Amino acid sequence: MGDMSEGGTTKKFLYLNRKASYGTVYALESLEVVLIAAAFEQDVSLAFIDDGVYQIIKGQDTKGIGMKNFSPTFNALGDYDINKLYVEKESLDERGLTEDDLMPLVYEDEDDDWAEKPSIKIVNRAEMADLMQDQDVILSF
Amino acid sequence: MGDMSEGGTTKKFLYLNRKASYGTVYALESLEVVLIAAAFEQDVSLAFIDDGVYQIIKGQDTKGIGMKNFSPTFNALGDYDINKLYVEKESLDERGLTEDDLMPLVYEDEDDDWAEKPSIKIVNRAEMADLMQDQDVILSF
Amino acid sequence: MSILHTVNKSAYERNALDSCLGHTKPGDSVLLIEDGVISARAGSVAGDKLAAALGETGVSIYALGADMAARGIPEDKLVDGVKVVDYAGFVDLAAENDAVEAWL
Amino acid sequence: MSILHTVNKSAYERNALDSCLGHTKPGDSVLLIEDGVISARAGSVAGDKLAAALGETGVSIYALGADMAARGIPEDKLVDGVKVVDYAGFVDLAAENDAVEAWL
Amino acid sequence: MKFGILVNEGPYQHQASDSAYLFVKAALEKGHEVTRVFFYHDGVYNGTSYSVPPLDDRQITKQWSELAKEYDVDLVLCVAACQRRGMMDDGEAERHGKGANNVAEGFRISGLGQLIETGIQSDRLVTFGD
Amino acid sequence: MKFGILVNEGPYQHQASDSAYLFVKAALEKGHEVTRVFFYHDGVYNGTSYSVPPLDDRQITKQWSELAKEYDVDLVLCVAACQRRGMMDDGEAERHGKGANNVAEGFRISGLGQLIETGIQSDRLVTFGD
Repeated sequence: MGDMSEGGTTKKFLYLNRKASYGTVYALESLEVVLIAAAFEQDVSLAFIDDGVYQIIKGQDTKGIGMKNFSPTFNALGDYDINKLYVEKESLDERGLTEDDLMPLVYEDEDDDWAEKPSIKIVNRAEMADLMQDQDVILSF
Repeated sequence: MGDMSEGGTTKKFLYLNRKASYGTVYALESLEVVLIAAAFEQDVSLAFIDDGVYQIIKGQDTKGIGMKNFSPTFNALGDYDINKLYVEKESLDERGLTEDDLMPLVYEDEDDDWAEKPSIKIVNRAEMADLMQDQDVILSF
Repeated sequence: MSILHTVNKSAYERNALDSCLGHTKPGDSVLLIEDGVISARAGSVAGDKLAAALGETGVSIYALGADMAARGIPEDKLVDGVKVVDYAGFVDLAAENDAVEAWL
Repeated sequence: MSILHTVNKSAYERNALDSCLGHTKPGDSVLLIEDGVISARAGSVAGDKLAAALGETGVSIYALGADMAARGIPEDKLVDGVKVVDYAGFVDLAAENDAVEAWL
Repeated sequence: MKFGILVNEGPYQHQASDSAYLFVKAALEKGHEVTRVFFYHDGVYNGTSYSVPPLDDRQITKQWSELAKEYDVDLVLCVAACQRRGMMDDGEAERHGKGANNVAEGFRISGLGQLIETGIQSDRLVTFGD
Repeated sequence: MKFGILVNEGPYQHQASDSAYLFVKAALEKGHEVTRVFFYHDGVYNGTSYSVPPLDDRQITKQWSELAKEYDVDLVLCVAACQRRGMMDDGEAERHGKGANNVAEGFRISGLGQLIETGIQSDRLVTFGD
């Protein structure tokens, strides 16, 4: 049920993202919770499966639909020590997407002389299922 | 764009029902519009495809979910001269349903000595597509 | 560790059940609620899929009785092996598993 | 008579596009809007389905450019034969066809 | 050409009301007439005067109000949906003993008959939902 | 056992809030603790005091208020969602120069941190949505 750290409980939180941005508000709100959660020093992972992989696709341009393009905010996650973004390979494949179509999200690893490292890990469906088993709290949007 | 009758315009209205009752409000609201529409003396048809076929399934019992069972209201449609309820055979088949699983909805035919006749017509997908072509206004819920 | 997966939409309307079943582990439980129960009717496309999952994946599958009744699905029309629970049973499943994952 | 069919959800998430394509007639138009545009990306499962529909059903298929751009889908990644329209083009399509049918 | 519009979802949660707004705007700018926008189900929330979105977000209710004013578009909220969902004008507030009116400028509450009428009087009815 | 609940949809349009209510009621009746129900996105509409549903329909907001009172359940509406969707208490109304409070008894408006806190402090978090 989580370890104690710095006087509080640390739990493993998984944010499950299955929907594309803009068509519904869930993608934006999921990101808002993740950013707020950073202040609580929990162990945070983000999962992108099904149409959720579209949330972090390159080259989003929302001028024509009158909404704010919030995809640049994903770049800020690394600064909040949120650097475990798991993207499912099967979901990319079905949609004709590859890792190159995704935003190059990175973080600086403080344990490795602040080297810049990728935040996105491509995993297969079985690995994604294993990841889910390893969580204390799963938030679905 | 419709004929003139009794001083007003008569148009062909199709109510497209693709969702089951209770999970969302659309089935109930579609029925509300149909009942209101009766007062406008339009040419009304109802289409039940996909999970919409569940709206008129027999034996609905909503006590356990705290909602009102509105399925008996479908029995009243005949009294409002709404007797063209088209149900798609392929949608029934996929779901393991047959006509016997549906409510026996009827109307009294004033042109045939008020004989009681079935309101439900089972049609195949191609016939349903033809029906759609024949409409002035298609209301989706 | 085991997870209770909840699915509230029909497999005919959405991909939630398919996606859920692709991410379970043996010992997990799947609970169909709301329109999700439509998938559990025997002799149907989704029902056949559920029957196969019961045989292959090592998961237990449940359906919420109150939602079945509302949708006119009697217990004897359920896919073999799917178990019916009430809301108290839903609570028990949530307590017995280590986490609850909603496939919205 | 011809119908403009609108589909606003991805074929990966919902059955709306499949159901829509099963109910078109030659001469009809299908317009993908909102998350519906995701289905129009070339080299994808849904894209292959759309390409087949273009060849077999005699329908025209359109995608709303503003929604494609928001979802990072450039025009050169569209399934061959899918035409891009803006909102004014959407209005024209609604006017040119005899009725508009939303696959919600 | 006369367009009637049906909006089935509230603002912000789904793109439906954004799409409807941009469609209506494009139709009006092309010289078409928009006889009425009928807000049904959660769609009635589009008409709340209590909404205060972040300044960098779209102001959906205000956009509708302004468009209605500029082009004289009739924005109708379904009365039955309003009652379930907590939207009321002065008349409804008085009837139900509530103290307030949360219907924004340019919107009015009326019955489902207005939706049928829109279908009859428009050349095309275009529906936006989830 | 301690349950936390997340409700993502408003009342009446989707079954989510009905299901959540019946789950919470069953959990409480079995002697479990429900630390908090967090209403997010359209879920905040569950807390409107302006709702006047037909008498033969379920009174969703009232059911929540009564359950909260009987079992001392904390019902929290997300503040950012409230701002976009026209839900305000006295504090918010004053801040935005609006004249009213449409938050029903037993509900309070607070931030997203309360959702994270619920996840941390509960043994299980159960989500209801569309």
